[in-house]
Amino acid sequence: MRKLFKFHGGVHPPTHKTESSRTPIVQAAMPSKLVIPLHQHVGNRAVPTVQVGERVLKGQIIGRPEGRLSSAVHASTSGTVSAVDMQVVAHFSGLPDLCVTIIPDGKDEWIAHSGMDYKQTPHSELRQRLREAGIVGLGGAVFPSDMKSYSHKHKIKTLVLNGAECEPYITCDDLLMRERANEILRGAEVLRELLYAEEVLIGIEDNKPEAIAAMRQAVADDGHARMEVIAVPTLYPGGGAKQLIRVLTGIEVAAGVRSTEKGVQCFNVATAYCAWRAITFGEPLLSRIVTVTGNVERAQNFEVLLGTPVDELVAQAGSKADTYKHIMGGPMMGVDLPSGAVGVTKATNCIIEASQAMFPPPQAAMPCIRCARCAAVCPAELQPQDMYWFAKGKDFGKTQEFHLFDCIECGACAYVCPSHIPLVQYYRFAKSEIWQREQEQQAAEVARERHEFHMLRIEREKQEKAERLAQKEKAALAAKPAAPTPLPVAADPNADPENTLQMRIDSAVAHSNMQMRIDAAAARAKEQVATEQPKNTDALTPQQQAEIAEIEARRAKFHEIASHPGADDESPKQ
Amino acid sequence: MTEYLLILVSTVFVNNIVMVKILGLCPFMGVSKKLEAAVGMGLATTFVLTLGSGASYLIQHYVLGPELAYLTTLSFIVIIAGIVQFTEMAIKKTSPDLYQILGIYLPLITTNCAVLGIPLLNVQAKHDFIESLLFGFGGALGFTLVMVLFAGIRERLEGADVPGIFKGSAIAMVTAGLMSLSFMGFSGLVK
Amino acid sequence: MWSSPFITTPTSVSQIMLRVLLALIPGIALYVWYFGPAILVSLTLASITALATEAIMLKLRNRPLKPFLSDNSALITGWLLALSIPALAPWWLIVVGTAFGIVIAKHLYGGLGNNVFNPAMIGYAVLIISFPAHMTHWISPNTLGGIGLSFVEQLNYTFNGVLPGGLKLDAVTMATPLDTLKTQLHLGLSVDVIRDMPIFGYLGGKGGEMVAIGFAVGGAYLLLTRVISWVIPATYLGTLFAIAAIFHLADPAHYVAPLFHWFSGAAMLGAFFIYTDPIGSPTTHRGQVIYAAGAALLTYLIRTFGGFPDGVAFAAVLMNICVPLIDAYSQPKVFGKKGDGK
Amino acid sequence: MISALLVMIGISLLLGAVLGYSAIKFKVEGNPLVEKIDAVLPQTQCGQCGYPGCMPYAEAIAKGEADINLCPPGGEEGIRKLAELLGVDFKPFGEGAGPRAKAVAFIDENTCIGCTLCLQACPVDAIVGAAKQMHTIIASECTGCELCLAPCPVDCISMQTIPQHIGNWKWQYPTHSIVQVAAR
Repeated sequence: MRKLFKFHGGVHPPTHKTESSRTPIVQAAMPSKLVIPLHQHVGNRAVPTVQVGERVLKGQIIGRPEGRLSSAVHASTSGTVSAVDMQVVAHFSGLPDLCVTIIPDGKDEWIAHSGMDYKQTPHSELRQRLREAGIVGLGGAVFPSDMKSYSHKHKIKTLVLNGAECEPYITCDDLLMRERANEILRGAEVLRELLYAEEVLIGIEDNKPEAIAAMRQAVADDGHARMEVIAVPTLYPGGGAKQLIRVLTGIEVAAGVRSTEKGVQCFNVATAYCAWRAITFGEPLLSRIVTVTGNVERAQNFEVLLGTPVDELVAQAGSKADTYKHIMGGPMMGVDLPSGAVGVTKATNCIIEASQAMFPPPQAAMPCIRCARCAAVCPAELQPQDMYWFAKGKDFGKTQEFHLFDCIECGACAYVCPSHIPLVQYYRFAKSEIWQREQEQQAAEVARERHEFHMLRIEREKQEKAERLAQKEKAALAAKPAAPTPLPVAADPNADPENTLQMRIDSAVAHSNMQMRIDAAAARAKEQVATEQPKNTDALTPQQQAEIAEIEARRAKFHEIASHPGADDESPKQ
Repeated sequence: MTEYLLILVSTVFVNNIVMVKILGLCPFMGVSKKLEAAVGMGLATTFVLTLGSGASYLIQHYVLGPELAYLTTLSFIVIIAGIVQFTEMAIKKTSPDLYQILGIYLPLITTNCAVLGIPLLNVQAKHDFIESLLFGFGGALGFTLVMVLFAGIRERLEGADVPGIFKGSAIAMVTAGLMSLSFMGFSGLVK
Repeated sequence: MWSSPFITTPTSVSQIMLRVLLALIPGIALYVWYFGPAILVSLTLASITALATEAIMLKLRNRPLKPFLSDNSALITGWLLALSIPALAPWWLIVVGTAFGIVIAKHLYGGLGNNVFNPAMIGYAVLIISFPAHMTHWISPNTLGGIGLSFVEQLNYTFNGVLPGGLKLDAVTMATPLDTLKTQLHLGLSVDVIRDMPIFGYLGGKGGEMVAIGFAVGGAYLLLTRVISWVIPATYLGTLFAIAAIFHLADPAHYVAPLFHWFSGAAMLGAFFIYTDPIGSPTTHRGQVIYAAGAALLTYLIRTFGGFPDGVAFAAVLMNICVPLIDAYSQPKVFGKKGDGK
Repeated sequence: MISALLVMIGISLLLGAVLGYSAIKFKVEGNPLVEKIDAVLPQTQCGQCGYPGCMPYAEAIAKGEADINLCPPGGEEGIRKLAELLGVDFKPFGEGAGPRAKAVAFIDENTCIGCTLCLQACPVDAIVGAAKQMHTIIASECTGCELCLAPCPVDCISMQTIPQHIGNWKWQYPTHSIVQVAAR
């Protein structure tokens, strides 16, 4: 039996998993519309490639990846694009983001797609397929998998498959492992191939015996070599990548250090499954397993098309009337959704319907009594009470001294706090303030360089002008030696005073009429603003007419965007 | 040997310069806003005081002698001012950051009543050279210890929910009072 | 917007503080059994003063009364102070001590959680320095055959200072065993001679040792319900025992056996209730060990060489001063940065 | 009496020698403070502090002529950093001098006459254009210093505050934290 390690702290919240893990996975009904956000992954937002009114097929790319760290977004079913605009998305802030809205036509007509044999295809092509298929980490981090499955500098010894699923209420990985164990393991073989990993360890918490049995059965049936399913103790946040790596291999990956540097890489079981489907059958990531549980009649797991509005999904599970909040993700790290119209994204592993009884609104916090229970449960071995003390006093330098950025925001500290202080919110507040300060600092750095160059450029221009003046003078002198020497230019310091006085009068006169000319130009411009009729618009072909109208419309739109806040900074090509 | 140890324990704990003898309060209040400033000031004062009490013993014993006793305070102050000036230059050279943080309080060591008080106490208690050195060093060590502890408390009090009018130096004064109250627990420890 | 996590453990500050109050009950019961009900009078007085001053201060700082009054922290301050001063003290003694502790040591710093010093111990220090005489009139345990005062007589003395039948105060009260030990030692008697005096029981002072056992039982309850961590009591009692043993082995005639230090004075009360006050103690395990060891050393020094009979209060307040520094320099290594090459 | 004078003179001579020697040995050049202050300032060169740029303001602070709360773009955080650097107390902004929301300049292309006056005024060369050609402002480079507003003869430049979108949204300070409001 492999020797398991322990990580510091951890809590045992009531798991509430049995409600939704009794019934098998059900196919969710086709929704009335699909709201698919273009920014469902870590990295740059996908650039929309479809127009409003265009018909798209199932699996067709609607957002191509942009830049190295990005991922593609696809139409989850065939239908017509009804809008490409700003819609509310599943984000803490409730602010809108660019989404593609598709009205399904019910045909569910696939686009032509073909798979490949991962053994014969070069790895770069495999990674390109993963990127084109939009495969990202489905554990919740949504990090593009093509970037994660690449490690040239460091030798990867162990590939960890994360089936721990330590968050309460969530059972989507559990059901996936019970029903599709073989394909998960084949996906793991693909990832092992990409990373040249020697062994594959699959960590599953011991409160999921059926899943452990199913996976062990699949390992035996398909005869996978050097692959082992290990039951890890049930302890939140044991499912965190770093915590699971510590439990299985004893390696502690510090914050800011990539696990590949320690020869380990961790993938979620659902990611392995989707990687297999994408490589072997050419199916991009269009749907995922979502647990719908909490204040519903029939808590269960659905296979849901990405973009399905949450309202329609929970309706199929019989959401009760007294639900006052939807929580996306688990109760420990989830997101309190701003509204039910939000579409299911790649990161949605669970929707919890919250009623007042199950999830009472937060109590008013009492002051911290430094009882250090939070320090006892912190998996990153930090001192939450000190970080809180300085984050409360907005002393961000000190919070960083207590390793604020090592905090994985798992919520264990706020869970055990007897004063019910929203510790995680203090740390998120401190982190976003520090990020903003760092951005401002970089902007100041750039501004200083541009300013210094600006001053340099002005000096250089002054010098060049002076040199040009000097050359012109020398040339003028050389060209007409016989002619009486013209009045020495004022530059000659010992010219007789009479002469310099005259010089000064001339330049003053010249200066004043130059000022007059500027004022005249300004007056003309003001008057031009007032009159401003477009000229020669009489004999115009209809085509020119349309072109002018189109320019005017674009100018008006441009003006309208500029004039009121909330204008997005990337207007799509109409 | 135990007698020297007793002097040290007595000057650091039992009759601590700041807490029991209530000397050297202005740098104690002024420099204890930040921990590294307090440590810097403490070390500077220890250096000045040890040197000062040693030098003042020599002056008092060999140069002044009984008939010129009236010059004691004058010569001590000149010596101490000289040493402080030397320390200021040394700190400015070695660590400009500390020099910047201490700011005005570095030259103010001269006016620190503990720095003049201890040599005078030495003379009064008729300590020999070793004893006055130890007394100076112990006194400064006590000063540094208490100031560093006080700086630790004040840094924590920055984030405390102190009522408005008490914020800043008011709560510092109250804390210093309570610290001095607790140092009375040591009374009687050393005869 | 509501940040995760959305669930919390069903504990609260007032529940923790309530458990501490419950843990004090066994000690108080034995106290009443051995020394008569006078302690109940000062306990109620202390509680009323604590809650009244807390309410006034909360009003002054316009904080809501209900949550802070029901968090029982003021009650703990009152009870700890009442248990560490003589039960047969005039009523204003306990009122002044509690009020000083709550107003100056707690609310001036910002109320619950912000104070640096332990309010009860600051109150005790003020009392013992300002009214040393009153602080030495401890009731003699009724097992000593002294004249037992009934509850009404004790009430009569506390409020208007009149003793029944013109008795002199000394007939009814005595010095604490620790105090007696110290004075006798000064007179040159050896320890075993002193220990035979009637005032001393098997482990510590007669009666007092039983109260100490009561507090130990209360402490065990706190450990079981995880209200306090075992680090501080274990280190404190361990270090006290070790130091006392060293001195005792070196010179048994002048330094009393370690167990005596455990069960006399406020050592047990200190180990489980005073030093484990979360607000004034360090939060890291390493820091707690340093804190408790320092407190034990100071307790022993003050008890043996110092001017005050019992050093528990001063050791607490002195170590409270060092806590911010101990915290700053006892930070454990963070996950992954332990440098153990793994 | 004479011996007293001799003693005092002797002591001062001795100290004078020691200090003279150490003054030479511990020579320190320049004042590194100015660069440190300039590093804290936000480099908008906007002149709202009354000095023609950040470096002159930094020098003025180093010399002690200028107060530390004259820099609105630096915000409260900037003053706190300056106070910490100089070891003085934090001083809030005078009323009305506080920082405004971050804004970027925007040229209305209908009315710009291409007179290049704003080009010369911009301290960070964030305006693209040439004589008689259309001018426009690079939003990412503009520091919002409003120096280009004054010289423009036709007033076609306006300040547009940067809207809040998902990219620059920040977590707020937890409001329902310590129990301040009357118990609900």
